[in-house]
Amino acid sequence: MSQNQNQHPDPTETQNLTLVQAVRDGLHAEMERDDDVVVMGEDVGANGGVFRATEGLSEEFGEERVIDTPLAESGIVGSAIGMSSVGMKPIAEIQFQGFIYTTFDQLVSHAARLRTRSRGSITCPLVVRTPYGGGIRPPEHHSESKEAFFVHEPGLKVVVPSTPYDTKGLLTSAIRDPDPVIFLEPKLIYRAFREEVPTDSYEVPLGEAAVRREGSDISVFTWGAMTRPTLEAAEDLEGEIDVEVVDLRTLSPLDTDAIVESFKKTGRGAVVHEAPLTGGLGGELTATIQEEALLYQEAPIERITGFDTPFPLYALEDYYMPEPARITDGIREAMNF
Amino acid sequence: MSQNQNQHPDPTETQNLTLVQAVRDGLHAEMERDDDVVVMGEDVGANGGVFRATEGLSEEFGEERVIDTPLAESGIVGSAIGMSSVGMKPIAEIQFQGFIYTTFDQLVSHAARLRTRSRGSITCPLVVRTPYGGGIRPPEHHSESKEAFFVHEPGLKVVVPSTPYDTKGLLTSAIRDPDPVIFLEPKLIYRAFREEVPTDSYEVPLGEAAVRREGSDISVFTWGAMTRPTLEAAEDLEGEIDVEVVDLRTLSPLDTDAIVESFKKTGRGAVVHEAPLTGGLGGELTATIQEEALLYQEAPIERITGFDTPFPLYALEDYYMPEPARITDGIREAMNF
Amino acid sequence: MRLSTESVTSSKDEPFRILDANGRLIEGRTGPDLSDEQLVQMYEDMTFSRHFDERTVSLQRQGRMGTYAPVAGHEGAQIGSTYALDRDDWVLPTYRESAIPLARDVEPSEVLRYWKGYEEGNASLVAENVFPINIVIGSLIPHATGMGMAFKYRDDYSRAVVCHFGDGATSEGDFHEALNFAGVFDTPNVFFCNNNQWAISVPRDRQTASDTIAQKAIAYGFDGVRVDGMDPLAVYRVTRDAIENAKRPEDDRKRPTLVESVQYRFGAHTTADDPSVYRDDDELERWQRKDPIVRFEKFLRNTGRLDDERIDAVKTRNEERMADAIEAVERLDDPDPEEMFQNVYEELPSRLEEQFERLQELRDRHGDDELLEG
Amino acid sequence: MRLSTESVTSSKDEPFRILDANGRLIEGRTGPDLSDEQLVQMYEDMTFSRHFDERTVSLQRQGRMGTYAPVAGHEGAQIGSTYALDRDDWVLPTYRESAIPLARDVEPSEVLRYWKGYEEGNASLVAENVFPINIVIGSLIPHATGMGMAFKYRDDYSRAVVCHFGDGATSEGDFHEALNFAGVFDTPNVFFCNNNQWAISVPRDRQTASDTIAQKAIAYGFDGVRVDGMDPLAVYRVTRDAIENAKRPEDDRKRPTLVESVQYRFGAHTTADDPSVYRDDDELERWQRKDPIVRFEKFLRNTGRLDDERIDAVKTRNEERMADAIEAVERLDDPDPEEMFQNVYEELPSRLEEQFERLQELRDRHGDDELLEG
Ligand SMILES: Cc1ncc(C[n+]2csc(CCOP(=O)(O)OP(=O)(O)O)c2C)c(N)n1
Ligand SMILES: Cc1ncc(C[n+]2csc(CCOP(=O)(O)OP(=O)(O)O)c2C)c(N)n1
Ligand SMILES: [Mg+2]
Ligand SMILES: [Mg+2]
Repeated sequence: MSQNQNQHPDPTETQNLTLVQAVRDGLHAEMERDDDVVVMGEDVGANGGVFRATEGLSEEFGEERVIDTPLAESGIVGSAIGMSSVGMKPIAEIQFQGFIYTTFDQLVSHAARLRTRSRGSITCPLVVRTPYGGGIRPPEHHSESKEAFFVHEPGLKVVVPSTPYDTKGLLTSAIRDPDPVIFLEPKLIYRAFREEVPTDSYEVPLGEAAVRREGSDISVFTWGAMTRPTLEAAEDLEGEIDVEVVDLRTLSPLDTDAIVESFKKTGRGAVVHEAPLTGGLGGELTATIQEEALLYQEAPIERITGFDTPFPLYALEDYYMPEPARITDGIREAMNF
Repeated sequence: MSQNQNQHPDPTETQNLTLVQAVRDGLHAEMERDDDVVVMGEDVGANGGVFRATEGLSEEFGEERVIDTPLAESGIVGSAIGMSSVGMKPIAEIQFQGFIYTTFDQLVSHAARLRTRSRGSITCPLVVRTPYGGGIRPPEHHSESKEAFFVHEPGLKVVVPSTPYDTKGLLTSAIRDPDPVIFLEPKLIYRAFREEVPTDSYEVPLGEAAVRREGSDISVFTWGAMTRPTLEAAEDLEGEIDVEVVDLRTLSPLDTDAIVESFKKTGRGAVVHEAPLTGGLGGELTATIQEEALLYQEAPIERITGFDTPFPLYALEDYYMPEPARITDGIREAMNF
Repeated sequence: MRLSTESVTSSKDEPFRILDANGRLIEGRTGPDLSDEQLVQMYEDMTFSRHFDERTVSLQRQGRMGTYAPVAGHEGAQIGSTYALDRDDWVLPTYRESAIPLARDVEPSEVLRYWKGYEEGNASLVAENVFPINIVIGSLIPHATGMGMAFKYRDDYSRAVVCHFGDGATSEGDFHEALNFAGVFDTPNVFFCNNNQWAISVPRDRQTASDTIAQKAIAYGFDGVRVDGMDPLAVYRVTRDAIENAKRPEDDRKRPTLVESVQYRFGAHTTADDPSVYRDDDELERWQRKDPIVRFEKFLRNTGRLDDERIDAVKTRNEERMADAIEAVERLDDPDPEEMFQNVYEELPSRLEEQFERLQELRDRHGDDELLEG
Repeated sequence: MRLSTESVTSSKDEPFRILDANGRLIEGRTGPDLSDEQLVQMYEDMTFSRHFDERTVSLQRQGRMGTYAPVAGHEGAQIGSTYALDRDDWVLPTYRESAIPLARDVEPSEVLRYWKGYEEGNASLVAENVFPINIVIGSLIPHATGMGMAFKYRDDYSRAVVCHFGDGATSEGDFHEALNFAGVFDTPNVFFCNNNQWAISVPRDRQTASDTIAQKAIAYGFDGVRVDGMDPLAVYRVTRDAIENAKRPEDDRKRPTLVESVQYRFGAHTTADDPSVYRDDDELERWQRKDPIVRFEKFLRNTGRLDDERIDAVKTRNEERMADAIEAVERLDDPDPEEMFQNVYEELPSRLEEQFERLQELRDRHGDDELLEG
């Protein structure tokens, strides 16, 4: 588990940024630093991305480095793989996670395998960024949160930031990482709050969870957009239950040590995610914990998740998403076992 | 949990079939029964399928019902969805599970969602058959076992037979099912053994696990090709440990009742699957069990699985696959906790 | 009539059109085989669509409607092509084709309902042989081919399947796979590309280096046609030809056709988009001068089918119809979360049942207000 | 020289060729710009490939080799096109292009090693700018486009990227997306389609309704060319032209080219396939009469570059080279399972480390023999 403070660069120069601005800032910094870094995707150029995550980059770095592509996701990821195989560092944007499925073959059959297939002589230092998750009242297919798909594919890394500071630092690490990273951006909180973000470059290392709130009664594991309602639930329970909140930040490789350490301390646990229950990462975390710490376990680990239904159109989405009330109840259930 | 015997049709008329012959027999029976059933895919026609699962069907039912398609998996599943939306019952073959990834968007964005999207006015009574799993010494991409991907998508059903009898019965149920079914065929045991299979049609209901071996010390959950090495391990442990083996048969929807019932009896458990450990169904099963039966749990549930690596080329595949020795050791570990 | 060959092989030629900019028949072109009544109804549908668009965009601005994809500029293409359909034909629209269900007599309140985030609105299309909308670009095209394969398999020569998509969609693999299947299986399909010059901010010439979209049909062995999408009569004619050919193909012609309808979107991509960031006003103005409604209105006036009085009557009817639709959709009951669990499968699996029960407990405990505030 | 336009627009024409069936220069065609030595070396590579094929198939039959995809019939296409490459060019072959790494001086034992199920064999291609093989049809084509994009981005005009695939692969969405990207970004790519008339059991005309594969280039705004794949000199010329154009495009021509090489596979699809189930002996015999090796040998004899004696010497060298390769690959150590864990990521994550340790314990406990018997 890392202490963010350790990686802090010059702490005097900071900007007050939203999470999506931190994405842009991270992209900008790495593009300045390394000519091999290019950004590509639909509407990333003149339009600056449908969420403005690439705003102004095209003007600054030119069309050759901020590449508006045709509307073809497999083509985007497939050509990015080709670019990365000869040493470039493409950052491909998939406009919404719901449109990433056509890239699945390129991701699992190639990005994840080229290093193995070539015994390290060809690698894929590629980042695929995509906004994920529900709650913004959009049309169908714009609310998916299927991180579990990527985590089940060896060879991929999966990262989900939950704060502007982490966003820039994790994105920097992802771009510099020698392996393919799926970078899932919690669009629900793209503009939800601001944080001081260092102007300099810095890395938040991949593979390290962060304890967002210390507590002694129960460990709640979550990531991305669910971190906020989970912290809110923890606040609501203040005085009644002392909740520890662990933000996993990297979902693959998992920071098993941090997870187990927190659980051993509290002996009770819950996992909060937006994705459907069945086959979601709640299962993986639960299994990992009971493998490593069954003797500490005082209650079943609660899975507080989306339902096993397609994500509904927005009239019903607030019923779908875990929110503080549901999380609070879940935590109480784990306590009252 | 079902007793196979209950569904038995006329038990006097049977054929001694391999698993792949039972696939063919099941297809044949449903094609005879219902004109809306068609088979489609690469090389399913004159060639009878690369594993001969559709042998002779083209001669008997004609090219219009046994459709050799162009080499385009998304086109196969996408057009099958269109056919099924107007009431046909297409059975699409994907030649190997490793080639199904380009169909992911069609499966998750459409097959799984059309019923919800149209509030039931359009449905997808579609079956996607595909041989899965390792052990046959093939080239790359021919050994995948990524059932967890499909299980995590609400709206899809996922079925994996392990015997010729079940194969015909489950396939029949899948074809008649009003919803899309992913039918994963354990190609490792396509021709491994024979069984008496009724000549008549019959259904083995979806969603019901089968106890393959009763035991009192530990419950081992598995499916498909892993059923045999698991049973072998159970035999090897005879006298030392009394192992119950539960073959899940349907992975979505899961037969939670059967799983929990068996576990409550034994208080110890293991899951055996070929897929990589992380994010595999071992996690889902473990989480489900501890939610429902933590107080019965005497030891961590062992996950005996493939490694978190891409499936290797065949020179190494025997190290990758769980086999009786590894399963035996895993079971002992759960016992000796 | 073979429009196809002429337009495809001379790819840089002007698209096929019947009306000139002033709504007069171009020399050598014959008028439409539609009755006066039908032509006026077409006009009413086009103006209603424009009105529907304006009102829905403004509802969205007021927070009374979800993200919406405006039609304006596409009325000629959508309504011209929809009038060419026979009753049993199926049409698969995208999110930008609200005028299609409207022209097929789906209640405007149902179309609004979809944009208000209710699946029920989408479901209501099916009764009129309009396929429910989805938003994954290009992915509906194989469904259209599959439907065509089904009708062919059943020897049902009474149905064609018309599938709409944008210029951007032609870059997707599914476009290619679907058209290739259609060529191989020779299915009763019309692939209707609404080439409106932009895919959000990406211009047509960044989408593909081919001179035209129509010429892409060459890769699949069937005909491609270019038509002026701002001319509803030309669109009607070309689509009608393609539909008839799909059902009764000419000897030397395959049943499918790729239609490239050359047009422009006047508004933003969706209510979430700001086109001023990426495109010139000049371009917009150039195209606005070709407004399909203005042009068609001139034609109907020129030919004595329409006058000020009738136009006023149409306007009044449109406004009333839309006002009713808005009222209806705003009167809707709050949605029942049970809908979310129904229709995942025909039968509710026990896991889902339990999840629904847990949600109901949660609602009982906290009340919907607390639950939905997030 | 512009071959492209002539062949594509007259799509049913014969593909471009230089040698007639008897190995004589066709009137009006000029000979190759290759030295006598290179021509004879080309012949040696072609015959070695044929010999490699025969021996590997027979090793597979004896259980000494994995599933193998024979080259026979494709030697002209593979070796003709590979000779057209400059040293820095990249080539992306499929599973059926064993002759390509062989002609680029990859050790035959390394190629065999791949087919024996060792990733190391695949890795050895990279040093010769041959991309490691994968088996997902069509999916390598976007990689080629991306490599082209990278070289263009770096203003590196010294490299072209030649990507091979079959007629079947042209049906995949990735083919379409990759060629469309290449057209839009105007990349230094040669897309080389080995149209061998079959995709396993599916004949060419069931694969697509387009008359030729070459004409599909029209959809992407660049040139397509048809060439006789059984004529190594024609293939060399067409590929060379395309590679030169990729690096220094003619004014009115885009950098990418789609080459359709018309040829035939003589053997089974792979050693797991039985072609007698789906195709006629007649067809095979008709194509065998065009055997690229026979034809090329005639040309070399006719022009005095080859005689019985030299042919015997080539044969002997081939046999020795292959015998050495087999010996080398059969002498290989048993593979170390550690390889499986290395190269998943640059650094081994702790979970994987633990898994590897558990495997080592298992091996210690049971011994490899028991473990591997399954
Ligand atoms: C597969 C997929 N990728 C991306 C998007 C996001 N998106 C929505 S509309 C659009 C542009 C579509 O352009 P076009 O096909 O020309 O249709 P138009 O909107 O111009 O009518 C994009 C990129 C999507 N909906 N689906
Ligand atoms: C995506 C994908 N689908 C299916 C297969 C199985 N398969 C292997 S080769 C082949 C036929 C390929 O035909 P073609 O592209 O013409 O190449 P050829 O083998 O004739 O050289 C098929 C269907 C595969 N390897 N990849
Ligand atoms: Mg458009
Ligand atoms: Mg072929």
